[in-house]
Order: sequence, then structure tokens, then C-alpha cells
Amino acid sequence: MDVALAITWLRAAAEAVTADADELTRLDSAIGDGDHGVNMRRGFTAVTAVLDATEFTGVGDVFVRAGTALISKVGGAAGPLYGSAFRAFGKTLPAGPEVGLADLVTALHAGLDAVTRLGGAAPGDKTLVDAYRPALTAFEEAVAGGAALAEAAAGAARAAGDGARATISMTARKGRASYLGDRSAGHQDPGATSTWLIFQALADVTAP
Amino acid sequence: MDVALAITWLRAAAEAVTADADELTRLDSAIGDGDHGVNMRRGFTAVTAVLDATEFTGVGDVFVRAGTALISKVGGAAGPLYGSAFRAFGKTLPAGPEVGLADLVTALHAGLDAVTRLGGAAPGDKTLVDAYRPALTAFEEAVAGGAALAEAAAGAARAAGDGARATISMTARKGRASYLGDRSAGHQDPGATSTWLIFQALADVTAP
Amino acid sequence: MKKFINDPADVVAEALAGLAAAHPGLRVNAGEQYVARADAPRPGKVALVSGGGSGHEPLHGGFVGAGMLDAACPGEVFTSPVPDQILAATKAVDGGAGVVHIVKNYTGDVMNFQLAAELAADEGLSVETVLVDDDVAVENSTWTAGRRGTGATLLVEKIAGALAEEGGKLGEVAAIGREVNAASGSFAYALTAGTTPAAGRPGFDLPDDEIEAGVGIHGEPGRRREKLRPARELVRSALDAILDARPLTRGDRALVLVNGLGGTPLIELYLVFGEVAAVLAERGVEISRNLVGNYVTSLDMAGLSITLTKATDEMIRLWDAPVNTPGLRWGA
Amino acid sequence: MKKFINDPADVVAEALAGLAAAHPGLRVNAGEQYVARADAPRPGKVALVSGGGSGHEPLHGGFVGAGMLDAACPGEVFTSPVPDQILAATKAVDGGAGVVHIVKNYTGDVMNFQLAAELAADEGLSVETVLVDDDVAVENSTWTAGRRGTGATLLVEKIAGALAEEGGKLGEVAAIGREVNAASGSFAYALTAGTTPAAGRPGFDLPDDEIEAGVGIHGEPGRRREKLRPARELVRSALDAILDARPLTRGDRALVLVNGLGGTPLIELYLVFGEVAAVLAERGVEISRNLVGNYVTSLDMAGLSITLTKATDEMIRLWDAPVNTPGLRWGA
Ligand SMILES: Nc1ncnc2c1ncn2[C@@H]1O[C@H](COP(=O)(O)OP(=O)(O)O)[C@@H](O)[C@H]1O
Ligand SMILES: Nc1ncnc2c1ncn2[C@@H]1O[C@H](COP(=O)(O)OP(=O)(O)O)[C@@H](O)[C@H]1O
Ligand SMILES: [Mg+2]
Ligand SMILES: [Mg+2]
Ligand SMILES: [Mg+2]
Ligand SMILES: [Mg+2]
Repeated sequence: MDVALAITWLRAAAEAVTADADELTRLDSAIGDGDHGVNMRRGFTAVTAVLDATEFTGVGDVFVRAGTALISKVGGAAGPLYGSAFRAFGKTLPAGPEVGLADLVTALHAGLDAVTRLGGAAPGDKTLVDAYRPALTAFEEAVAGGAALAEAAAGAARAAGDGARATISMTARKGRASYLGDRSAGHQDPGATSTWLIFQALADVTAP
Repeated sequence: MDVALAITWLRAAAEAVTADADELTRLDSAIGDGDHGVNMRRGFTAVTAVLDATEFTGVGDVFVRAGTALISKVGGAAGPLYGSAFRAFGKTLPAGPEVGLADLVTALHAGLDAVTRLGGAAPGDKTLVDAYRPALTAFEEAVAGGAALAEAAAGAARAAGDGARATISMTARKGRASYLGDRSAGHQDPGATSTWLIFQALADVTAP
Repeated sequence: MKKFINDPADVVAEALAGLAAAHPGLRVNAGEQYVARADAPRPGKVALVSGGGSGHEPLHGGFVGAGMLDAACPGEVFTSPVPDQILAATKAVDGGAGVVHIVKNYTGDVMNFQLAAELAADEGLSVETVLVDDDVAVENSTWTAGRRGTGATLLVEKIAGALAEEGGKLGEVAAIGREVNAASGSFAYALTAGTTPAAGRPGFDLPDDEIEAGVGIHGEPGRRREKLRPARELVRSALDAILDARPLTRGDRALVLVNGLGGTPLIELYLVFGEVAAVLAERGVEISRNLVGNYVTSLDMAGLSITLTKATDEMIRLWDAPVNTPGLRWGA
Repeated sequence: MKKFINDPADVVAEALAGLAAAHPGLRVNAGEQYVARADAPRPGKVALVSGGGSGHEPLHGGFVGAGMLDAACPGEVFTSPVPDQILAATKAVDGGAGVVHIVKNYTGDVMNFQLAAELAADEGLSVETVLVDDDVAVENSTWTAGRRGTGATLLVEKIAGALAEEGGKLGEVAAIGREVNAASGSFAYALTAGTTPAAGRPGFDLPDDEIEAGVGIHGEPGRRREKLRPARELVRSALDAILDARPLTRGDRALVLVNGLGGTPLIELYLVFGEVAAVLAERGVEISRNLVGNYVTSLDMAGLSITLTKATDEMIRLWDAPVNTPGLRWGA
């Protein structure tokens, strides 16, 4: 992945969360406070502005700056979680204008660790972790099996989608949805859904 | 009219406004504040309590006490208007356990005068005057023509009903409905409707 | 209808019981149905009595206390009080210096207060009546019921109350009340109707993109139905209507009340106040004092009213005087 | 959606402009999006900073002023503020004696305040955090997000604010805040959902005879849906839930807050307070102080919360201390 692809990915992610903002908000209305779509759109609009305004020399830097923008503009649970994830992801990548598949695997781990450290969610808690973790596993296994980026990204996106859908039956134990107790079951988690959109964006921009 | 008939009339009026309280409130919701039915029911419940608790020796006294109860319990525009009307009506009747038709005509005039003095409404202003006045005229003319009470009362009730219905097309110039300007047209006046109920009650209890 | 009540018939009495439990500085007479200052009557002080239908809280019971009302008479919901209770309250708080009745201009309120004032006069009390009729949405005419009393009631009660507290005479207290009323204009919008406990359903239905312009505080429809517009435009229209009736020109000072009708969140009221301030700044009118919140309400109606009062030094001085009531408190 | 707004995206900024115009005693920093006392920083005084999503007004911006908060950071509607604005506010009001962050226990609020506190520490400021988690409707567990911060936030801000105003040290101010929180329990009901400007429709739909029990202040559904019952019964259930989690026994004293969620009229809140007072009287619990009104709201949600705090002499003394903010004022 080079700087241009990193930027292309984030722009595609921005488009995706903007296009689906109403749907994300609808999901968040059912089990949360109805702001996830607005939050993500605001955050990724800020990310886009940073991408527009900055000359990047390193891939990692693209994600660090994007993460910082998310922390500064999103608020709520999603801001610190996504922001820290992108920052950790970017900081873990080696310096320079291009990074390899193995670097991406390591960085994805760092991103998930940041989410877990900050939010303490385990798999099954009905959070974005339930999309992120299977996506990471699929990506890592694909890379281990010799897949190229496009193929690994496609697998990750599929796994994220499956993970997001799997949150429907879960009872939330973290975030606002946990206040609903059993009533959170039957609804798809908004954060898991936006995570899926971000992985899907990578699959889309790398698709042959 | 003797004391017993006076009491019977007021009890019938109480039943009528209680039975139609929701309808009166609905009319008042359209062009007022939606309390006329509740007000009239509360007031006539108090009237009934006074009738239950008091031994009357004079006809006039029945109406004076009823009017006082209305003033004390109704509030709003209807309380003072109906209360003063009944008080003036009762005070104008000659003392004693029985009054004649001519006495009733004079007393009805006194009642209307009280309403006009207090409220200043003219015919056509879309108030209870628009039922009261034609009822009084019909009653007076019937009596002049030699009719008995039952017939005069039936004519008054019919005229009150026509008068109440005629308020539909009027634009209110008094009371709350006047705040609506032109928008008050197209709705029947609640007070005119309750006046009709009271005259109808007299027709009902005197009907042969 | 969904409300936190028991039997609709008991709402007023039970809310008064709650008011009494909450505020030891008030004396609630449940039998006669009035709320008085616990320390009334205060010998030599002109007493202020107001009242009206319930459903406008904190008006009037929430404005009883030092520096404002001596007593309030709550009627049934949206129904003016009866003469008996007004008379009882008047007698209870009369300190020998006379009593001012502050009456919102509604047929029912006017007649019931008038009957009470006559009865009080019969008993040798001096009563002056101040009629409040600030709502410019109603065209004024001697041939109609005239303008309604709305938001300006709060200003009249506060300013006249302050003068009474510092020893103003009966005529002076009534005069400043009338002066405040004459200097005030109000205009209100409703987004939804309120629901009275007795009627059990909203007074009117509105499509999701329409509002009522020129409403009062009794759930009645307004002068006209309009399309919802941005707050900025609604404020301009309202201020045009007010300033047409009560001109304020460059260099004038105003007291401004942006008042919620019960169901509108404070964040919207502040946004609207910002718009009012912008328009008045354009016109060179200085906002001397302001109040933003739910003060003269109409149950759970989503809506708001704007009141402008052309201020004098004396009004501002009396506005700033200490007040200590459940609904308005400063300097105490 | 019908609201008095312009563009939904501008609601928070425009409401802040209105707040600034209305209250000269506040300094609103529009760029960094925080509200501070005009006289901040006060050298040697521990500063209190709170914040959270907008839509809960007067919380928090309306509680900035002498005797309460030094600064508030409003986020977007129902969205916690971001670290940058919390950091900016913290630095703006630090008077050298340290800053207490009062944080309602929501994942987003906790994380954003935590990031801000770390950044502030990096710059050499001393920050203590008081977490408010009084909502007993949420079962507490280290395996969930824990209890929500709701009505008790007002009591924590008032009481800790008073101690800071009279010279309490950083640790003492944080300690009393935590003590008030630990002594408090809240429970809320919603009759209708609120509508955020951004979502444009209510967070949930309820049939005309059902309510949500155990709701928070962000328009989310509650723990369970129930049939509407008389206020008397709802109050008993709520108090049972609170007293289960935060026992008050015969002879104990309580601070009581009956708090409207934005769309419920004051007349109902007083009626409910009357019911609360009756139940506590039965149980031999004395109500030392009370507050009835809209203080910690959820936009236009029709609903209310009840908060009980087991009171100490010190808490009562600090409750009574002067406070001068747009939303709460006495003794000043
Ligand atoms: N502790 C947590 N760990 C991981 N993800 C979380 C946690 N809490 C919340 N989330 C995610 O955040 C999403 C909600 O984000 P958002 O609506 O923007 O914030 P808020 O809940 O503050 O309104 C949830 O759907 C969930 O996926
Ligand atoms: N000035 C008036 N003269 C005669 N009748 C009036 C006058 N004002 C109002 N009314 C009558 O009173 C009725 C309303 O009574 P009610 O609803 O009980 O009182 P309120 O208007 O105070 O709520 C109106 O329908 C009208 O008939
Ligand atoms: Mg959310
Ligand atoms: Mg009426
Ligand atoms: Mg009425
Ligand atoms: Mg949120």
C-alpha cells in the first residue's frame, strides 16, 4: 500500500459512511442515541479536509492524521475508538511511502489493541470489535496463505459484514446499547456496521 | 312553575350537560380552550348538590342558589355568565312557591340583561346570547299568544337550537373564539349549545 | 393522553399539594384553593394577587414570594378561578394598604376577578385591577374581547411586585403595572397543541410541516396556519408584528422574554434568543435585561412566545430588585 | 420534525450564540466550543469543568457561574465533546489549584474526558475526575458500561462547586463530588421519545397507552416497556428501585430532585413531587431540600426522573451556599 492508495481508501470510506449515514443513525436510534451516522459523517468530512490540505510522505502518517482528525471532530464513543485505532494503525506502520502486507497485518492488530485498551470490549459484546476482529483474522489468514492485497481486503470485508450481521442476535455489554439489557438483541450494532463499511471501502478500491 | 318543577328542570339540565359534556368540550376545543363541557358538568354537579341539600320555599330562591353555585364552581366565562343569569332570573321572580308565565318572561329578560351587562355581547357575536335571545323571544311570543308552559318551552327550545346552529356561520366577536378571527366561522359555539340544552331540558320536563 | 397524573379531576389539587410540599415559603390553602406567601399579610404593604387557569406553570403560583405576588389563585386547567377563591386570597393577604389584582385579559378572568373585586369592596377592601393584554396577534378593538394577556404578565408581576415590596402605594403599584403592560407586546408560535387532562387529546392537529402563528396560552388555534420556516424567519415575522404595535426605535432599551410554552427544549429557546438579539442589534435597540425559559406555559404545547417591553430606568431598577419565588429568584 | 431551528447542523453553535447574548456573566468561546465564567480563571480556586452532549439544557452550560461550574463543554446533540474542547476549557479556567472534571458515565464521555485529562497532565495541569453514575435502572457490573450519569450530575456540580468556591482543595472537591454521587440514585420514565435535529424523527415510537421505564437522557429506549399507570404507582415503583440500590431508612435525610426531561409540564412535576413526598413521609425519610423543574433534560422528551441523595450536614450546607448561574440561582 502506498500513500495514494491509503488516501484513496480513506476517501472511499468517507464516501461510504456519508452515503450510509442515515442508515447508521437509524441503527443507532434503535439501541443507542441516534447519532452514529452524523458522527461518522462529521468525522470523515474532517478526514477528507485533512487529506485535501496535507502533503504526505509516509503511509503511516496518512492514518495518524486521519485518526487525529477523528478524535478532534467526532466525540461520542466512536471518536476516540476509531481515532485511536487509526492512530495506532498508522504509528505501527514502518516509515516511508510504501508498506507491505505483513506491515498491514501488524498495524491492524495495533488498531484493534487500541480499541480494546480504550473500550475494554470483548468479542460478543456487540460492538465494532465484532466486525473488526473477524476482518483482521480473515485478512491475516489470507496474507499467510499468500493472497494479494485485493483478495485479502475482499475477505476482510466479507468477514466484517458477517461479523456485523452476527451482532444482531447479541445482547450488548458495552456502549449505550448495554443500557437496554436484553432489548438490545435483534438489532445490528451501528459501530460494527460502520467498521464493515470501512473494510468494504478497502476491498472496493483495491478490487481488480 | 312551582318549586318542584324548578328543581326538576335544573336536575334535567344537569343531566343534559353531563351527558353532552364531551360534545361541549369538543366544540370548545375547536374555537376555544376545550373546557366548556367540564366546566358545565362541574357547575351543574354543584347545582345538584345544592338542590339535594336545601329545602326551598320559593321558586326564585331555587334559581338564585343555583346561580350562586355556578359562580362559585365554574370559573371561566361560563361561570359568571350563567351564574349571574340564573341569579337575576331568580331574583326577578316574585316570592312564593309558584310563579306564572308572565313572571317567567320578565325573569328571562332579567337573565339576558345580566349576561349582556357582564359580557357585552350583541346578537351575532357568536355567544350563548345567540341561543338565549331567540329562545326568549319565542317564549315571550308563545305566552303572548296564550300558549301554556309546555308549548312555550318547546318553542323556546326549538328557537335556541336554531340559534345555536346559526352560530356556525358566525365570526366570533366575544370570548376566546374571537382570537381566531375569521377562523372561528364554521364551528358551533359551545355556550350557545349549552344554552340550548338548558332550554331543551325545560321543554322535556314540561312536555305533556 | 399520556400524563403523570392520577385522576384528571384531581390534577390541580394534587399539584398544589406538591407545590406546598416543595416550598415551605408558600402557604397553600387547599380548601379555598389559593397559594400565598407564608408571611402574608404584611402590614402596610400593598398586596398583589393574580390568578388564572392552571396549566401555565410556573405562572402564577410559582411567582408567589418576596418581591413578586402575595397570592395566586389557580383555577381548573385553562379555566379562570372563581370569585370565592379570589376573594379569599385577597382577604388573606391584604395588609391594610390595598390589593392589586393582576388579571390577564380573558373574558372569564376579567369577569371572575371583577365579581371578586366587587365582593371585596363590599367588605371594605381597596382593590385596584391591572389588566394585561400584550398579545399583538389579536387585533385590538372595543368590539371584541380585545388582546390576550400572555408573557407580559410575568413582567408586570415582577416589576409591580418589586415596587410593592419597597413600599409603593396602591395607586403607584397599579400604575407601574399598567405602564409595563402598555409598553409590552408579545407574539407566539405553536408547533403542536397541548393536551388538557380533562379533554384527553390535543386541542388541534397539525401536519408535520405546519405551525400555528399567533397562538395564545390556552391551546386554542392561532390567527393563521403556516408552513414551518427557519427560526430566523419566524423571529423576524414575530418581531415585525410586535414592533408594529409597540414601536421601539434606535436607542430604545428593551426587556426581552423568550418564553417556552412547555414542550420546547431550552436549546431552541436560546437559539431563538440569539436571533432576537441579532434583529434588535440591527435595529439599534439595546436589550437591557432578558429572560429565556419556560415561564408562561400552555401545558405541553411545543411553542414559544417573544415579549418585548420598552424599558424605563425605573422598570430596569425594579426588574433588578430581589425576588424570591419558586419560579424566579435573584438577589435573595 | 418541527423545531425552532435553522440548519440542523448549526443548532449547537447558534444556541451557544444565544446563550452568550443572554448572559453577560458567561464567556462563550465559539471557536473552541466551551462556556466559561467571565471571571475565570480565578487564581487559587479549584476549577470545575463538565460537559457532555448538547440537548440536556440547562445542563451543563446553564450551570456555569459562581458556586457551580467554571466551564462547560457542549458536544453535538447527544454526542460527548471532543478532547480538544475539554482541554481548551480546562486550560482556560485553571487557576493553579487544579481542575475537577465532572463526567457522566457514558463510554463516549469517559473516553473523551480521559484523553483530555491525559493531554492536560502532559501540559502540567492537575486534573481529578469525578464520575457520575446514579441511574439505578441500569444493573451495575464491571462487565458492562455500568450505570448512566443522570440527575445526580446537578447535585454533584452544585455541591462540589460550592466547596470549590469557598476554597476547598482539589482532593476535597473531588471527594465531596464522589460522595454525593455514591449517595445518589435516579430512575426515569419516558412517555414519548425526543427528536434530535439531526435524526429528524423520534428515537422510538410508543403506543398511546405505553411508556418506557428506566430510560436515560439520550432518547434511547428504557429497560422495559410498560402500560401507563397512575403517577402514584409509577412513583412507588421508581422509589422502590432507587431505595433498593441506595437505601434510605427512617430518620435519614434526603435531597430530592424531580426533574422534567423537557416535554413534561411543571404541573405534572409538582404532582409527582407530592407523591414522592408522601412515600418518603411514610418511610420516615425527611426531605431536607428539593428541586422541581427541568434541569437535566433530553430535548423534548415527555418524561421525568426522580433523584434521591442521602444527605449529610455538609452536603446541605453546601447545597444552601450561594449559586449564580443561568439555570440555578440563589443567595446571589
Ligand atoms: N466500549 C466499546 N468498545 C468498542 N466499541 C464500542 C464501545 N462502546 C461503543 N462502541 C461502539 O460505538 C458505537 C456507537 O458509536 P456512536 O453512536 O458514534 O457513539 P455514542 O454511543 O457515544 O453515541 C457502538 O455501536 C459500538 O459499536
Ligand atoms: N362576552 C360574552 N358574552 C356572552 N357569552 C360569552 C361571552 N364570552 C364567552 N361567552 C360564552 O362562553 C362560552 C365559553 O365558555 P367556557 O368555555 O366555559 O369559558 P372560557 O371561554 O373561559 O373557557 C362561549 O362559547 C360563549 O358562548
Ligand atoms: Mg450514538
Ligand atoms: Mg372554554
Ligand atoms: Mg376556559
Ligand atoms: Mg452519542
